[in-house]
Amino acid sequence: MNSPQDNLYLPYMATIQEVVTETPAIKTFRVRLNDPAAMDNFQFEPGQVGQLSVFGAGESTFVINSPPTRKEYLQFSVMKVGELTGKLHSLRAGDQIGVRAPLGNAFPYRQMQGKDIVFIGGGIGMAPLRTLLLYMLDNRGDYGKITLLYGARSPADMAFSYELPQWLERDDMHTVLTVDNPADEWPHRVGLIPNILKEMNPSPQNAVAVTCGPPIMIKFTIQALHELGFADEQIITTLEKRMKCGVGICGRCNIGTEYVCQDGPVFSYAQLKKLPNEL
Amino acid sequence: MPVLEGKELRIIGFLCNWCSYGGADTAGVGRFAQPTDLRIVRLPCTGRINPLFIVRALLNGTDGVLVSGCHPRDCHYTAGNFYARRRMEVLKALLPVLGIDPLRFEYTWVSASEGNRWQTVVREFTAQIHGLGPAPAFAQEASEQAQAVLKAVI
Amino acid sequence: MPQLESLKDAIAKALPELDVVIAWGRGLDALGATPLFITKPEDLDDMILGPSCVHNLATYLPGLRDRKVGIVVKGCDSRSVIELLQEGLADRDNLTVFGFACSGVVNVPRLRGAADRHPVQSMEHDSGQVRLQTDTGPVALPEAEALAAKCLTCTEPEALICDHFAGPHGTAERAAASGNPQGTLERLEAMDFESRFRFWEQEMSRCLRCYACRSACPLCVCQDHCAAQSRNPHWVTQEDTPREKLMFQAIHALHLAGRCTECGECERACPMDIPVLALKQALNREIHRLFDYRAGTDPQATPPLFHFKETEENIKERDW
Amino acid sequence: MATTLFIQRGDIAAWLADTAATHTVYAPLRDKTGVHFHRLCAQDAAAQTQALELDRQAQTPPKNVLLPACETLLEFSYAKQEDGSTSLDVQPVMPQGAVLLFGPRPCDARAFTVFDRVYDAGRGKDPYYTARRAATVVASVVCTRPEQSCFCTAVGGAPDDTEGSDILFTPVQDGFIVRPLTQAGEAVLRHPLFTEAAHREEEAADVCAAARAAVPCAPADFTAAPEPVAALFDDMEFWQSVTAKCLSCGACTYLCPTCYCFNITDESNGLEGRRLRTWDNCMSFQFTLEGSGHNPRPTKAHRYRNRIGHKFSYYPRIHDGALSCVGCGRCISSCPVTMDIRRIVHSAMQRAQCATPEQAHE
Repeated sequence: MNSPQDNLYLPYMATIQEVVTETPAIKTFRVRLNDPAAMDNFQFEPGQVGQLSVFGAGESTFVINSPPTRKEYLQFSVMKVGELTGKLHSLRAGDQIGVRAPLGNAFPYRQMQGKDIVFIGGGIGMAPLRTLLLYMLDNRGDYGKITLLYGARSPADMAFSYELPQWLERDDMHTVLTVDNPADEWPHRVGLIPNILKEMNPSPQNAVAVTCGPPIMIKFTIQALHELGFADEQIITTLEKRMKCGVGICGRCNIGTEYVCQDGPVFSYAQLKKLPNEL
Repeated sequence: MPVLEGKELRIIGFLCNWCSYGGADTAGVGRFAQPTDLRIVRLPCTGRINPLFIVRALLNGTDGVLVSGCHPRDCHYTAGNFYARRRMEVLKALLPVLGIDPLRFEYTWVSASEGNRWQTVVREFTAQIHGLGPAPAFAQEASEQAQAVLKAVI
Repeated sequence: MPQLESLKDAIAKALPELDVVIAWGRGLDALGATPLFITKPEDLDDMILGPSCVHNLATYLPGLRDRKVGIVVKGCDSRSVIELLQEGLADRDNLTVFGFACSGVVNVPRLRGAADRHPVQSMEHDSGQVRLQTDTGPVALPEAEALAAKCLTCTEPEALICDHFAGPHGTAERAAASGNPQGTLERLEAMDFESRFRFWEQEMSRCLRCYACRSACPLCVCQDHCAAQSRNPHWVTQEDTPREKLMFQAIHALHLAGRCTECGECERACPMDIPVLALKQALNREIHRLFDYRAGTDPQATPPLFHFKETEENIKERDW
Repeated sequence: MATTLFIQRGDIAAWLADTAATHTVYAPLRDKTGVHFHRLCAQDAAAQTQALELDRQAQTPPKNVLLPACETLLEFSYAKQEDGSTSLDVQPVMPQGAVLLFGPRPCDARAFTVFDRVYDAGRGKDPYYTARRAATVVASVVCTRPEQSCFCTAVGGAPDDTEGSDILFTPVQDGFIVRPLTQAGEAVLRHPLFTEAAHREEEAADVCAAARAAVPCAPADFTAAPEPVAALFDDMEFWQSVTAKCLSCGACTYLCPTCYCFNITDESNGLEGRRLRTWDNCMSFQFTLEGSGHNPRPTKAHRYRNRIGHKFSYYPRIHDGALSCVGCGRCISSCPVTMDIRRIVHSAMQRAQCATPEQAHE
């Protein structure tokens, strides 16, 4: 009973390879599982999550935001909000943590093949989008036009800033960055994500929109997408809930009959509308 | 590491930074001999001491708790020790009904200059606690502690 | 029951300007009552008044602070209303208090046991006795056993604060205050410290940590952010040991010091019948000696631990 | 089918004492505050079984035999290494030993099947639960004396229901007629005190029929509750009115044989610590409180809607109609303000009914 395969509460032991400070509140952790065999044949799909354990503080759920196509490490981006995230932010390369992954469902990347993709990320909401975006860029031929709209409060709050220049330069992808309040010589857009999205006016023909971010941003982004003609089935998002077991047993993260840790966290807006109104 | 019988007991002293911590320092500088059972926790004021610190300490197996601060009217924050005096008196009523001997807790006032008064307080309070012996342990934990000692020995 | 009828009239008259009036209704049977929220006149038909009305309805007031609320109170309940007013947790202008002459309420678990948990058709309390009619025959217990402990030493059978009083004052048939009540606190104080400690260790080993004692307490208004469930500061761990559960009882008692009116709801709500009221009674007795103060008797008074005196008359500090 | 046996009422204690040598035995004992399940320790099982109480429902369910109130999942310890790094060792703590749970009512045994569908299902097998479940023999006693808050027959159960049990004891005048239901049950009954009693099966059937008749009739058959309760989700006015008197304390969840939600927390002391699984309670504000401070169930009305929703609608719709309430009535008898779940679910069903015709002709 002491291997993660047959004890779903026992995490893989992992070592932090590298800690990247994305913003004052967000750090990215690149980890490798200690057991080389487990690391090599670790399978997951873009959008799946993992529970990171800092023993003594507890566990919390984060999306695996590196793509399955890049195996050197598993990447988790963590915003500091509470006890566990605070402890995580105090760790350095070489420290041990526990990883219980993969959990939950993934983005419907197979059904999205051949379609135009519109990514709309807000703040730390960029993390779940990153794994899918990089997966698509590594299988670029399978997908149509890719558009990324990434917004944050200020330039200093933008995560993955070291990758933004490449995304901007790529010719097979259209990237727009926006902030609510710009710092001086901020060359990109200024304004709220939903308004910028309407200006960009992406076509809903044969397209899918994937959006993650704070609830208030999601609410107005979905309104904007509807105005642009996107149907409920064409809008995909992920939900955040308090989670403990991560495997649909402990009864905490349900919305009606759906357990967000197992039946989610990825949902289409059509699925969300069928759920009881308890987000 | 279980405390060896009779050698040293665990006594905690919650001391206010401005007076009693200074008094203890004066006693130290003056080389006033004192027993070593008392472990000092420094707080800004006795008004900052939540009676639950003392209950938590006693339930966790501390054998004695001493609270010491500025004399009334000397408080650096003017009223901290006045509030503390009422809280500590009320706490003295809770310990006996919980089954903790009230002699295991004492509060007093020692100013920064009273090195020898601090020496007397520590000596007498430590003797008082040694008179009572180790605090009663919860049965379940006692057996776990016993097992821990066994595990350490084997 | 003339009191019930005059109480119903008073409530019916006041109901139009109130959002709700909280009283008691019949529960599972004649022994078990249940709180009743009256919003329309026909709800009054379900209202009852008598020895089964054990609940302290003041526990609902903080949550309804900005609603126009009427509440029926026994003498002990009214002290909770006063304490809530003293601490600003209830708003006097939004409150309409209905009082009545209370002649004591019963110890429901004990009577359930006496009736061998059979349904109780009727219950009477008079001439020093409580009589139950169950489907397997009558059961009778003397007051000293049948009534709640607090009623045997009750000094305020009538509401200390009320806008409408049902029936004449001073008519409550007072329970014969028995000599030295053998409550938990008295039994504890007859033991030495070690056996008291073992008593609480044994009782706490039965505790389920459901926190019903906290939820039933009218003065526990920070239930959603209780210190006992905080991880920082980490007062209590999740371990299921007597130590942690006793620590919560200490948190509860100390947070009620100088505020608790001994309404006994914490003990009554406990599904495991653990006598947690004894800790608060011990503090109240000492606070009365130290500060000559009883909680919930004067709406203008400040609870003792909310202020201090430069020279305290009854505090003897130790001299070394 | 295994043969029906019989045991004298007076021999139960001896059988339990002998079994205590090989199994951890739990049995309902009467103490000063009522009837609760206690562990019999081998040496003084004889003394303990004096207080055996088989004719009355235990006030607390035997839930902690399979789902302990607090259980250590993992033990961890940090250690400083010479090179300055910190190593971390994590070990699971698996349950050990065979268990005989003697004396639950069929409703408490049926509650274990509610756990099985969640803890031992395709989604994820819980190794701690499945280890205990496999090692536990459940010997239920037919319930001949229901409480006034009982309603097992309204949720698909019965006082002589065999679901979740390995053995069924039927009380008769001089003892118990014993029906082994599984191999595990049979194994425990290989004891000289049990005698052949195939000829007394008729007698047992009569006792069971009388027991079924004695159950108080509930206001409705709740197996029809899932749709109406789901339809009432947005009717906040209803949920606020039925929870007006609720204290949101959650005592009902701690005494409920079918509530299985749990919390996982790490408690450490210096470099060592344990990852604990403890009972949790959906009536508490902290249950769904998120790191951001948002809480999807901020009030007791929202939380009670989930408690009723889960037991009478969500769970049945996930597990093809099986309600996750066994009608033991403990949430009614232990509630400080006597919230009656029968009345609440019944009024929800009625309210949904009279709502649907209007929708029908809109």
